[in-house]
Amino acid sequence: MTAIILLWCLTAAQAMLVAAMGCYTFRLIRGPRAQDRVLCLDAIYVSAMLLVLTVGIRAGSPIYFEAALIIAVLGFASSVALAKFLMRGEVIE
Amino acid sequence: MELYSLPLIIALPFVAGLAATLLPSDSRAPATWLAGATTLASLALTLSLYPSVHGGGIVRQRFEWIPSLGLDFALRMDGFAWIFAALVSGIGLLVVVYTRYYISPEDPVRRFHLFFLAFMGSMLGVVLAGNLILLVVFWELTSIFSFLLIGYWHHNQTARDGARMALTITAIGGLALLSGVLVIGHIVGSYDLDTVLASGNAIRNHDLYVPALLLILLGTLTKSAQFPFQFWLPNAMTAPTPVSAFLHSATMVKAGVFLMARLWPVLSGTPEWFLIVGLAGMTSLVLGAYLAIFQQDLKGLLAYSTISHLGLITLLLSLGSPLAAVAAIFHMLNHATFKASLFMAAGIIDHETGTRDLRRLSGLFRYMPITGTLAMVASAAMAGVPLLNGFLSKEMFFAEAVETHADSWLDTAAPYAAVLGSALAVTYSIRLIHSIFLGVPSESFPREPHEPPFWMRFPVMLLVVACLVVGIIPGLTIGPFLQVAVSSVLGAATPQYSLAVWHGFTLPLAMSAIALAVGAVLYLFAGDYLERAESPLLFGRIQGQHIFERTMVAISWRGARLVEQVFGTKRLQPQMRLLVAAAVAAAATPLFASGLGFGSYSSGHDVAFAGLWGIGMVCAVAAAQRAKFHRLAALVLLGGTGLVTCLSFVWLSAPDLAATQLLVEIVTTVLILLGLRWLPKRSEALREPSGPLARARHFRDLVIAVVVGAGMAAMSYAVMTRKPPDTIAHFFIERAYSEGGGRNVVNVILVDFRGFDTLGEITVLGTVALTVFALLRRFRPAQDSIERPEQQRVQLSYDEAEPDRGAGATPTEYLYVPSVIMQWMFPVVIVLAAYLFLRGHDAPGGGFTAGVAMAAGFVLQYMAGGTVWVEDRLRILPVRWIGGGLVLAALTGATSIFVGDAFLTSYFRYVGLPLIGKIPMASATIFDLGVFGLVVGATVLMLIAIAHQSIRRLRAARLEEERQLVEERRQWS
Amino acid sequence: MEWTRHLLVVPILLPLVTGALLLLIDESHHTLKALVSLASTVLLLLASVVLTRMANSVPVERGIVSLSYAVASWPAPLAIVLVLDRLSALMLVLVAVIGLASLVFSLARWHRAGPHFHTLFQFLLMGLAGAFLTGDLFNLFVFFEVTLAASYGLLLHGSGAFRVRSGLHYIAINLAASLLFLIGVSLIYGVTGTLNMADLAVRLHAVPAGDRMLLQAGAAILGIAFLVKAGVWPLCFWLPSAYMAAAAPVSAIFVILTKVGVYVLLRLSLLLFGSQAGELTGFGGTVMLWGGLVTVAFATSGVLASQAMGRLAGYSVLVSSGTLLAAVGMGDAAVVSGALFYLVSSTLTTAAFFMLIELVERAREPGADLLAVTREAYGEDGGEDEERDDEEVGVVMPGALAILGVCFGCVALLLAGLPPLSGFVAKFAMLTGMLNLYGLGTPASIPPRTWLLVALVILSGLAALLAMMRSGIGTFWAPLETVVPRVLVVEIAPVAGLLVLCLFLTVKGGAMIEYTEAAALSLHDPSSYIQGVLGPEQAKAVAR
Amino acid sequence: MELTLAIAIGVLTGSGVWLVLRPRTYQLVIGLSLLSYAVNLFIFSMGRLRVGAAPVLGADGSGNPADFADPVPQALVLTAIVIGFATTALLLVVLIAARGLTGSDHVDGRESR
Amino acid sequence: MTYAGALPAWAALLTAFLVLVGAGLTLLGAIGTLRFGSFFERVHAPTLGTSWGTGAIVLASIVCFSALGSRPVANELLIGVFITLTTPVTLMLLARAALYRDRAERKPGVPARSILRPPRGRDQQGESGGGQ
Amino acid sequence: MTRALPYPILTAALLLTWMLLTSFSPGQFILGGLIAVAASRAMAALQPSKPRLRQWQLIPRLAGIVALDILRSNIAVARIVLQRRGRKRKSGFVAIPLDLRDRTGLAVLACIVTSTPGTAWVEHAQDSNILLIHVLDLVDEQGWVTLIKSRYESLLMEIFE
Ligand code: NA
Ligand code: NA
Repeated sequence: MTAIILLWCLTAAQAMLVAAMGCYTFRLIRGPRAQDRVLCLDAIYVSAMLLVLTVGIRAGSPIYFEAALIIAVLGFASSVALAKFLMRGEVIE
Repeated sequence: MELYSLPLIIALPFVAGLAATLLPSDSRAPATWLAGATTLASLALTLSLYPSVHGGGIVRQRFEWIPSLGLDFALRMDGFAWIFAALVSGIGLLVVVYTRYYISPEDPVRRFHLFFLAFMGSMLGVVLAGNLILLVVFWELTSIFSFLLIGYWHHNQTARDGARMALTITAIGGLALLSGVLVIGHIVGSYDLDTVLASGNAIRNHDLYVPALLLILLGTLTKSAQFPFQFWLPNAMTAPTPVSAFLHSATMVKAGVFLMARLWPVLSGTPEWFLIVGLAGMTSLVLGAYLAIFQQDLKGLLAYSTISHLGLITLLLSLGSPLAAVAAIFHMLNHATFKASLFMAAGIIDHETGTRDLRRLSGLFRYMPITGTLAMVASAAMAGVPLLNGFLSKEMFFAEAVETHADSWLDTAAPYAAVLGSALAVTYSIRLIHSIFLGVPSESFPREPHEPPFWMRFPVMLLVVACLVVGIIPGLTIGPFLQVAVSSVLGAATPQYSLAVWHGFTLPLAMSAIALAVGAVLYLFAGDYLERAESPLLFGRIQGQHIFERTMVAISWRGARLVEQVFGTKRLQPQMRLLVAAAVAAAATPLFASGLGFGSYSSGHDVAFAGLWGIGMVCAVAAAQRAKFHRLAALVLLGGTGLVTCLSFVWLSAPDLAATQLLVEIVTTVLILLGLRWLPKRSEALREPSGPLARARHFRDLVIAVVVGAGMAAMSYAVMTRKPPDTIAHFFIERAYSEGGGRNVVNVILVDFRGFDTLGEITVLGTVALTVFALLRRFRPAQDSIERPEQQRVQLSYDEAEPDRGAGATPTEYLYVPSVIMQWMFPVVIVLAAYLFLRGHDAPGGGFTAGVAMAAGFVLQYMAGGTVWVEDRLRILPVRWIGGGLVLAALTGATSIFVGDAFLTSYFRYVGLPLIGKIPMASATIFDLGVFGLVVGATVLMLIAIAHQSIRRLRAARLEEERQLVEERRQWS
Repeated sequence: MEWTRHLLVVPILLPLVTGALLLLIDESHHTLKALVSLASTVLLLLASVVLTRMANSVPVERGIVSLSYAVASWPAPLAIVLVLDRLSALMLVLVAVIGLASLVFSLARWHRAGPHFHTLFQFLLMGLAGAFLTGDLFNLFVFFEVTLAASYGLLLHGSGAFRVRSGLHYIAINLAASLLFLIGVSLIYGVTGTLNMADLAVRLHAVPAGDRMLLQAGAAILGIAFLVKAGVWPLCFWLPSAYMAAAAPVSAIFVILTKVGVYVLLRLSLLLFGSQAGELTGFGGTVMLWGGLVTVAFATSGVLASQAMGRLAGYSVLVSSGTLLAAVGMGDAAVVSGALFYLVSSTLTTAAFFMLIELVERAREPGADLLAVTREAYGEDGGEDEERDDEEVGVVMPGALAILGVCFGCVALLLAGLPPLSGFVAKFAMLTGMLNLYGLGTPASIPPRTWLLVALVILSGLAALLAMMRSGIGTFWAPLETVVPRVLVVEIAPVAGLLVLCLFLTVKGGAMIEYTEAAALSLHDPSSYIQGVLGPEQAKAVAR
Repeated sequence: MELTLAIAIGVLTGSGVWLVLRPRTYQLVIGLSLLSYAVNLFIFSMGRLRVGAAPVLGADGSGNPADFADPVPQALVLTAIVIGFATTALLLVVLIAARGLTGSDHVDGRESR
Repeated sequence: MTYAGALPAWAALLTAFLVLVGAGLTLLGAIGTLRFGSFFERVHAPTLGTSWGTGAIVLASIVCFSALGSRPVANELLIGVFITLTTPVTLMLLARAALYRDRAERKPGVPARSILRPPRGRDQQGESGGGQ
Repeated sequence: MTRALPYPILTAALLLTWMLLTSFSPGQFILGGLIAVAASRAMAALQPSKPRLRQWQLIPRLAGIVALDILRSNIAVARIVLQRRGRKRKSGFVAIPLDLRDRTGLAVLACIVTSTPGTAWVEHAQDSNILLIHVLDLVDEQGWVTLIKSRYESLLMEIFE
């Protein structure tokens, strides 16, 4: 029973996370400014990481942890680069 | 001795030619001695073989070359070959002697002798070849060396043109001949001359007889300058005269008629043969003679006369009667003698007077009576005057022309053509004698003419004597040799013929008389006109040469360019379109042929997954739409698609892929951003093609994209819904742990089962990194990218304007706090990399993932502190990382070889360590360490190489400034 | 495993390790790097020759078995195998020979025109050797990529606008082709579940009829990828420009690249779709035949239309490709044997030609002597690599023009297929094979397409002759005052060496044809290959 | 999920192909990136789709092959990802080099039409 | 959910709750980005996901795996830590970039750089401290 | 000691990280120790400004405060997101003069401000040490100044300075 509840909640959570990503994607496309897009990409990364965690919980397996960890540690690198590009027009000076 | 005579006859000239090139450059005399001696040796060897060929004997010599293809280095000398070999080497010897005096010391003598001797060797090869393919080999060599000889004085445009035309025509013919011979080989099953000569009936009755005949005749007629390919010959007159003497008497052009005579027993006697050969011969006979009378250039006259005489021979060969063949062979010999002597005489005249123009030459007999006499006799022989050799063969020709061989208009026309041709020959012969030697001596010779040195005149004399002797006592002189030659061609069909000078009052004699009379009368009336004629009557406009040139230009230049333009492109987009179309066609053909069905295999449904891909697809389409004007947006959207791809890997049980793709995603984004700085701002205001055509093109591309997308979707769906086949995967899963020592099967595949792939893959990465590095070392930014980005300019000017801020305050300030975190992440990334690396064999991760993570850590520092800041502190030597990583990986793999196992064999065992316990030690881990090293090096190298351009930009800007300064200064001074 | 078997991995391992080690040597040690690279290439040649002898020692009678080497010691269908037979050995020798020649040529100047030339060069050799040796479809992809990656680097070596522009096209097209390669391979895996070529040949029989079209689609897509590499019309327009743009020694080694495509098509079409393949027999043959024919026709007009010699040479590469493809498409052992001879000869020729062009063009215009690379105006490292003081390698040739002329003439003869060099023998072998499929003297009817091919082979030779004559006359004969070019011995020696090899091929034509006939025979008997890889049982299963 | 992934592959391929046929070098880079995603997914799909069956063996290192997703396509995709990354980088650098040398970001180095 | 049986009920329910909370917060944040009108408002929205959105799901994971493995598993904590550490970097740089861009375009309602002048300029602070 | 272990706390933290990632076993302790030392030595090469942790025992307290504040802000912002569009809400910038000078301390402050929904770190002037933040629901400007200064800055100054 609890397993089914957990399953349903996980499914719902995944759906919500995907919906969140959908919202961000909408902004990503709409903009209006580049900073909005970058902000949304960063947020999508985090949501994706959360999604990975839920997949891990669902599978009951720790093997998805690495993917989440990579986003947590290095996911910001690309958004930092994008942000720096906006600010300076150059990523590495 | 006899055993090696044949190869020696051919080889000696070649060897001597090569030896001549080693002589000092100003060695006319030694070169002559060398050439003369070898030619003499060839001649002597040939003559020494007479006993063997006398009486129908054949000397054969065979060396294996490519036996399985029926190609042997087979040499074969029968009577016909013998007489030709003797002719070639004999006249060759005379030409060598003559050349000694003809060629000026300034000319490159060594080259002349090389080409000349090689040409002679090739001609001897044609004559002595016992295998048809070998014959073609030598045949082509004669074309090549004649090209070089004709173009000997290549500083003259005419020489170049003449040489090119000669080679073009004869090479076309040669290739046709090769095809013909191949067909013959197909019919007969052998290229061996003996076998082919014995298979006449099989050949003539084969379906492929006509194509074979056409191809072979194309070869022989071009070589012999027969109509309609006659035009190259007069242009070849730009060759040095000794060359002309050789090429147009005994060799080159004779090769064509030689081969026709050689294959006469096999090919002749059919209506096709008669028609083609006869028509070509008859036309050449008359046309050559007709054109000859109009020539103002002495050598031109002789050249057209050659065409005409070869036409005579060809016509004789076409008749298909043995007697005609005898006449043909006889005339080949006679023509060689008088034509060689005439050319040499022409050379003497040219040499002595400095001109060959018949209009300027006159009354030379007074200055050079001996040469004049010789030339007159030779011309008389050419005209067919009795008691000279030309008369005899012409008499035989008339006799055959009158005979009826095949009842057709051609046969009927033959006697008239014969008489007409002969009459014209008389005309131009008289014109030659009269115009040059008789009359009032010209005042306007460039040089005062003299008799030439004795040894220059000697060859002419010898040949003229031969004309006389043969003409007077043919039976005693040429008789036996002719008999040998003829019987070896005709074999059992050899007819009875008489070489007597006097056969009584016969029709041929009457024809001879008519020809002589008409020719003389014609000259009497038209001589003055001919002397003034600018171009031949009636044929002035139509010149084969021009038609040929135009055709060649049209086909080989304009046509080819058109084809290249219409059926090719240099633009990338059409090429891409074609590639895509080809792929679609390739995939669609079998799918449509058999129909693509889907299976029912399924892994369930998932709304979130569908939603995820909804996002992914929207991002992809949006990226495609934005990539033109909104590059950054497109990049961000691409990142979205990439992330969804990663998530799918997570979803679908591929954590390794997800981790790898994620890291690659991150690095790629940074990379493209680094590159984006060097692309110009793209505004929508830029004028782009629009209108219906552009829309149609867009629509077409859209259709292509949709079709390809649908196809890929269909194919993947078709496979995914099918039951999986019995794959090799189960093996990997079963043995990954027990034999590979790892629980992460994908990683074990990568470093062990298919470690070889990984080795290659990291090589690719390393190579690309080196390429990127190399290319950027020479990077030159576009003019509009040299400047700082706009943001930086604005910020810089702001900083400079503020009193309490220095240049660079803004970048320092805005990174002041964030950079702290970015720096503190550095050791974390190192730990992460170590973690990913060490866990790889049992869980997602591995050398590649760890390497990219590590590289990302470095790049983070570059972003935080800037290039200079980082490189002050860290000495990253990416190239060393690449090299070291590769060496480590490769050598780890190679160690197993020393144990005796195959390359890349992996070893693993559990090692008990104090405190730590049993841990698995796999050699694959060391291999993976190499992978790690390479990936770190390569990724860092690529990113940093681009990043460095920003520093180099400053230098570039400074250089540009300096350049402008220099420019200004130059303007002032 | 006897130790000689390990020689199979040497042609891959040796250049790899050399290339990697060269990275550890500093850029400033040009000479050392050159020597290491040279030594490695010489060793590669030796190894290839030994491998050829090994391959050739296998008897030609029934039961020819190719030699295989299971990398990482896993049994054959499951892991990657290297397979040596006469064909792969021949290709290896060709790689080593051309590699050596162009490497020597590059030592005059080009190897210093940019960083890491030798490493890239060695990796190219490695990729080529791997592509010729591997018996695994995906591993083939990897080695293709190694080859391509190195070729990208080498093509761009020296930089410059034209090079980069052509390079962009080259890279874009090849990337797209690589994607096709991946699609094809994975589709085949999805249907058959294997990547091993021999195993694939066995499993083809077990593919259910309903899945066969997917397999065919995969094979066809794969085929397109190879056809791009081979340069079939209309997927070949990038080739002449790219080859023309590359530095001379690079173009020379690139000549082999197109042959990789041809090699794979030959290998796979006969292994997978040979006479034993039932319904699939001859799959794709028609496309190769007609594609080859059209390519020859197009390239012939390209040869005629070329003004620049580099372009002419590029189109000559296409002529050779087209001819080979058509011959492969005909698929008969007699033709294939001749085609292999032609492959060797034409590869040597065009490689020599590309190098010769650089030397000849120096004679054309004064100042062309300088390297046609962009001056380093923007580098922070002040063009370190640009510091080519006119230090000389070797001695400047006396009589350079004459030697160049002779070489040019030889190349012209080879391209035109005129005697006495191997171009003639090659064409003759091919043509006589086409006209006498079952041997000279065994009657067989000749279909029209064969006649067409015969005609095209001959006409393409003629076109080459005309074009070469035009260029040659313009270069060597026409100028009033020809600049005597500065040509170094190390530059002319490799050209001359390749041409001498062509002469050698002519003289030793009999032995060579014997070899190619044996190679062709074993190609036409897939069971020999399968037996070498998978053992006798599996081979029997196919032979049934 | 098969249908979803198939459609996704199709859309990614379509977008990529569209871009690859465009005249700007940047479009080419983005297009080829999209195409390599599509192709990677395609390769991946050839092993059939499995949820919760990652080919990572349990602690004892044993497992029934039927319980795991096919690891071979995964290994192939990994190789393809690496090579794709390398070539994207290369193409990018070539395009900026071409832009620098020719002054144009058109794939042919000059504007056409 | 093959392991479901192994999970005690409390753990399953707690995990379910935490997962829902985390996902819910993240979704709210995402909706926020849609609803807020200006970039500086939108900046706040994703932090819902990066703070307790992440926290809750990380906790859920910890609970789940600890209960499954019957020993405390805390490696997911690292994810929370690193997200907390790294997200600010992006947001700081991005906000600053947006500020700069707005200033460069002279957008109304954007504070001038002058409000951050060293002390002597501090009295100006009030005048432009306000937002919109 | 300082040369071998330039950043002992960092090393310890990294070791902890390692063991969290792998397991708390002697073997991993040794391995993690090696890696942590190597990583911190690599860090040392970057020569970052070396933070001095004076009162590290205050860190848990700070963490607790922050976690709670973030939770509260989460709820607040969630409410704002969910409320109907009509309601008036004012957001705006607040300039806060800081006394905290330590870079690491500032970085921690940045993390706190940013991680708290409703506040965003926008700009920090290095020379004047004034911080500009953006507040989503700006009611009392001065309130924010005192909040940041008293609640976080003072604690941070105690820890780092
Ligand atoms: Na070139
Ligand atoms: Na915040």
